[in-house]
Amino acid sequence: MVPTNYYLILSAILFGLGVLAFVFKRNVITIFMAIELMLNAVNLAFVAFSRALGKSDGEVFVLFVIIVAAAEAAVGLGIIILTARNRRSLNVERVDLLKL
Amino acid sequence: MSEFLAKYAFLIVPLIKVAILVFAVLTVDAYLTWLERKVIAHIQARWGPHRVGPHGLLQPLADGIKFILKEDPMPAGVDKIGYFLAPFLTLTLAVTSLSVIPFGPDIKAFGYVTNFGIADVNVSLLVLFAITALGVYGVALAGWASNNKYSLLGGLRSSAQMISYELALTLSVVGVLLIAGDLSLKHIVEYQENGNLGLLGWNLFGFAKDHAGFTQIIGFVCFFIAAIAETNRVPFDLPEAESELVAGFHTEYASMKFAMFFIGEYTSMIAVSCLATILFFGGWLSPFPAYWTFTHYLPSVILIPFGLWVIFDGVRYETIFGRILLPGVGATLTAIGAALFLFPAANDVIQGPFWFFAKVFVFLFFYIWMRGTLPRFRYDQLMDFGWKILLPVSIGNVVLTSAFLLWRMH
Amino acid sequence: MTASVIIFFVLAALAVLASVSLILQRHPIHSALSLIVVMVALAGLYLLMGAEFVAAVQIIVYGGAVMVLFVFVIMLLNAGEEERTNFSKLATFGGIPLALALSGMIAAGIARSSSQLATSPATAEGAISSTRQLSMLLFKDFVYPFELTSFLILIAILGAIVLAQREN
Amino acid sequence: MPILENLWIIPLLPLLGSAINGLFGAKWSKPVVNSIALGSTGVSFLCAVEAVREFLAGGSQPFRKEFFDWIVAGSFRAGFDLQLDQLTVVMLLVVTGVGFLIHIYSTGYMAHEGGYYRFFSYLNLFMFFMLILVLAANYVLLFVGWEGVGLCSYLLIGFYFLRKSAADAGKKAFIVNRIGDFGFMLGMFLLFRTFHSLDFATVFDAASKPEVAVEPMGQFGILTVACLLLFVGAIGKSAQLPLYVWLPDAMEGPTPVSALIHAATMVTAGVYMVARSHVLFTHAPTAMYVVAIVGCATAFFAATIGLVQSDIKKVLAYSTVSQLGYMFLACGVGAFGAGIFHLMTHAFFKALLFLSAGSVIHAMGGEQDMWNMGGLSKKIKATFVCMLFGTIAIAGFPPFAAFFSKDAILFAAYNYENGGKVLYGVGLLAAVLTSFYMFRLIWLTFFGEKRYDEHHVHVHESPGSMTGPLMILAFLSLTGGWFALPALFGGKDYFAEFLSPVFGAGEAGGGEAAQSMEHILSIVAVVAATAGLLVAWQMYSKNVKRGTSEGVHKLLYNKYYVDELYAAAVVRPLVWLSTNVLWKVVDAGMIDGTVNGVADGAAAVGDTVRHTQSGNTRSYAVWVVVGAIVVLGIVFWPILHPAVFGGVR
Repeated sequence: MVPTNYYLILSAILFGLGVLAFVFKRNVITIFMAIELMLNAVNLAFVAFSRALGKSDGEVFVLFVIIVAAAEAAVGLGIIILTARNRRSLNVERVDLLKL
Repeated sequence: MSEFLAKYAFLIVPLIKVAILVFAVLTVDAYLTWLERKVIAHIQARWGPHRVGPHGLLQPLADGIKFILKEDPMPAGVDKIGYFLAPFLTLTLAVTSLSVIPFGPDIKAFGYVTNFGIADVNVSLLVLFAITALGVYGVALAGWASNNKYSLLGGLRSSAQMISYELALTLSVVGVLLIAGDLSLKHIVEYQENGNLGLLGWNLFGFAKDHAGFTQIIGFVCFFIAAIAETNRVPFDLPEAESELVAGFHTEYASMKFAMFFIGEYTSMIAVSCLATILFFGGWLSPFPAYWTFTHYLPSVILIPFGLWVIFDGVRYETIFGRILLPGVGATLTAIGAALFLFPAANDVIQGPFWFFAKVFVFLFFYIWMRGTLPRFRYDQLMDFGWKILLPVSIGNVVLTSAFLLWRMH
Repeated sequence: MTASVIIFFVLAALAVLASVSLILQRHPIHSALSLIVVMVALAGLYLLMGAEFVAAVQIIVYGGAVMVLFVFVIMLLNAGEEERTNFSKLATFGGIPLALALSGMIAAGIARSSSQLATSPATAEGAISSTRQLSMLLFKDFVYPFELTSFLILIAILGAIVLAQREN
Repeated sequence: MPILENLWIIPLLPLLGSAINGLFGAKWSKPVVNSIALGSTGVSFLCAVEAVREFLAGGSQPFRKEFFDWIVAGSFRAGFDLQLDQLTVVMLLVVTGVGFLIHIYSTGYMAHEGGYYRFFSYLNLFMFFMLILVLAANYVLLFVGWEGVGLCSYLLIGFYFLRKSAADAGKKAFIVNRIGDFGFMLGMFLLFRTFHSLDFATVFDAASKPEVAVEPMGQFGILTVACLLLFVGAIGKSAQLPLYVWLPDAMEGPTPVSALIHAATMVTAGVYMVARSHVLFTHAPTAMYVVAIVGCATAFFAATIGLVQSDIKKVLAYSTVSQLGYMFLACGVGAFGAGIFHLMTHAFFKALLFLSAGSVIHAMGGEQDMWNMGGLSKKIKATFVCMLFGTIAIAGFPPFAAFFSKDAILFAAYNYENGGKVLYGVGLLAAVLTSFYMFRLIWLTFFGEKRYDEHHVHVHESPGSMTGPLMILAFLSLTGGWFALPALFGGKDYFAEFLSPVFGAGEAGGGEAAQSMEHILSIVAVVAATAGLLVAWQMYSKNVKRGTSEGVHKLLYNKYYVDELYAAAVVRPLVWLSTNVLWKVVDAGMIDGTVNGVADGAAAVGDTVRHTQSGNTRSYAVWVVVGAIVVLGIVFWPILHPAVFGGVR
């Protein structure tokens, strides 16, 4: 039987990788994926806890997270399409109008 | 030796099953293509394949050899990963989707009890949907990777179409789930068992024995339409619409990779037919009441005359090869029928699978029939139909069913 | 070193490698594919923990819908390889250490958190009935949040439509 | 539905009418607006009548009901309490009745004016507030009505707000009234401090307890001060010396407004208030004395100014002021009944006079200067007759209304112990002047040869909607005083008797001597009125030209330069203070300085901080990570610090 710690550590690693991708990717869509990766890491921790405690609440929250992620994807990708149309680029470093 | 078997049975039995399944599936696919060509040919008043082997029975074999031997050119500027991944993905997922399907009741043999089918997951329906959900990537990737406008358009179209119809597909099943209250296909089938009403117990009609049932005809219609769209078959075969997109997403594929797409498509057809059979048509259950025991001899009653007819037809065949082969086949069939007639135990084992495959065959024939008769949708019509008609109707079915169940509860 | 542990390590390695490749791949499609692999691996882990419903949902929704959407958008925008611009000094030099610090912090927190929970096996006792439990929770205790999420989805759909349609 | 139980209906109806007209009237045609305005007032008049009937049927027991709490703070309670007793009955009928008549009149008079719906909305609003004022059962609610009518008067005086003079007049009325209200509020505070309540019932019961001593003459006890403060309010509202200056200017408003607000109802609010709190006043003879003197002085003073005015409405305005003076004189000498009596009759004939004047102006096409009129009697007979009725009534000839009321007042003044004779004399003199300037008005307007240009103004009789109310009012001002008719022949004064439950009996002095004396005084009064008439006839019956004004005439014509005096004494210093101190130092210096300082500070901070806004999303991402680290650090600190410092668990 696998101890909960393993799962938690794994989720921590995945989360860190997600953060790395979040900081290092230049493509908006990829950055978005990084966010999804972090969400998944959190989900893993949720499930691990809920199974360890023998309560299903954690899994319910995973479901909620997934729903939210879906909604987020819908809206976020819509925004991305708009920016891509207007700025002719997906590189976040080329979309820098928000400054002095 | 035996204890070795006993020790590693959990590993060996599935492996054997997988082997059988893969072989069976490939064969069935192959002969499905033959059947398709024949049927369509007759629909169009042609002969269809009849050169390779008697009645073109060896045509699939020839096709297979051709696929293997043909040169496999790779267009310039393709995305290698995607280009290679796509066909494998398609085929693998298609075949895997069959792994959770129970083709019949559990088998009791040599003191072991094992399920008729590879895996017996208690959420097998969800697993099935999960696998089909991943099926999109094969098409989409193929379209994108092969660096070709037609392919890209085909891929985009098909991914859009598959996402759209997946919703309807899933929702149309919810009615059945509500009634059966279980996600395991096996339990869903067992639930539809109705000793003295036979086929009325099927979810299609919904007079289950001692539970709240409700006719799922609407659900079935939605399910079947959505399923056709999911498998990209006529009249929803826009991704590979020859007239507009050459061959759609697999324009750039040749020989074995193309074969993979081909097999994948037919396999998913089979899978979907199995699903329809299980969910709405009582899976392996006989349509007749249980106490009509004489119906158990139906297999033999079908097989023996058919075999005799094949022999009769074979001996008058033009080619010598045919005159040898066909009688042989006919003799085998007759023998099997006789054996079933003589050994009731074997007959009982065969009952479930017999009905199951019979129903599946009907569906497959329906597929072919439609391909022979129906024209293709226009893209906007397709989308409108999916979102504005199919989805609402299936949701309505859910509401209707749950309302009925509530009423039954009180 | 039982079978489950072996499976765990296989899947974990798969997930980690895939996420690394998500970072290293230059083409968004490849990143997307790697992310899908991560998700499938995670689904396997869920199955390993006996949370089969969550696993199925993970694949259906994430793999079958969300990621398809990503791939679809990437194809639609015909996104090419990303150009490795380095306009942000902060990200270039501060990125790795900060990310490491963050994940290290989380790991340390886990390592220091209460031990008996940490070492107890993460596997359900009633795996078979867990789907039923889940639905009970979802539609009894958490029914209001659940309905709220449906509203959220609705709003998201409207927003997406409004955003994506061209002005005319 | 018993109206008495739901008194709130009576004020509510005009409010509804006002709201509807004000909100939607702009788009509606005049008939619709009319029907709403007249309907609401008319129905409320009927309701009032019904309420009074129930009141009388119910043995005329004072009715009081608390509808809902408005302000409740500790021991203080100011509720929406309405009451109905004899005094209220009189006021209620006068307000609703005359108000309704004037509404009818207005439909004709304002027919060709802009802002039709606005006018009626204001008018209904005024009705609402006036009714609240009259029906209120405590000082606070009364004050609400008090301020409300002030507001409406302001709005209506400035109805032609495009005319600067009108707008200024409105402001003037408002500001001058503030002074009075200031006193009124102080009085209320003092009362609350003394009696811990502002309900009429509570206050008056407490005040009329035997242990509450009557403060002797010349002594300023709490009650005296309170009464004086209240009286200041009354002075402001009822345009007494020295705050009368706003009323003449108020004539800038449309004539129906002058009739309703600045003659019949609102300006009498002061009198009503004093009469309402008569219990307090009777306990403060000093205050009473002041009231009497002020009223008497005003009566005479305003009358003198009225002598020489050339604007027909100005004349009526000053006569209003002087008549109000009479009422206060009555209250001052303790004849509250007589005061209210005169209030009622005055409401009739002064409304009549104003409306007739309005009709004249209407006929002359807006001309208000009497020197440009003349010889109108043949052209507009109905108006002439009505005006004549009003004039005779106000001059105090029997058997017209004012004869009885004014007579009662003068008689009461004559009987007043300290210096009553003087008051009586002055009042009589004022009566002479009154009859003089009124008949002067008649002759200048209706007789002599015409002094206007036929070609520009074509004189025409007003429509029935205007003459109708005139006739009704004329009838009322003829018969309005006959309640007191029996008193002449030793019978009893029904009006005084009707009011006696409120004011207590024992003012209409009985006894043979008093009886004979009253007859004598009445005759004297008639003689005085006749004298005024004769003098006026002497001076103005034959052709006259606009006289050059010098000497006394000039002084009177310029109203004793009171306005100029106020301007020099009050207005200019105020303006100087506001410009040089409040504006230049306080506002520009301190307030703006602070605000701008804050703004500059914020700008400076922003200038330095905005450099973090590189606009590069990845940098922002890094910042997010930093924030996450900090938060986690805080959250994990308890379980983390051994890890940080290498501690052992």
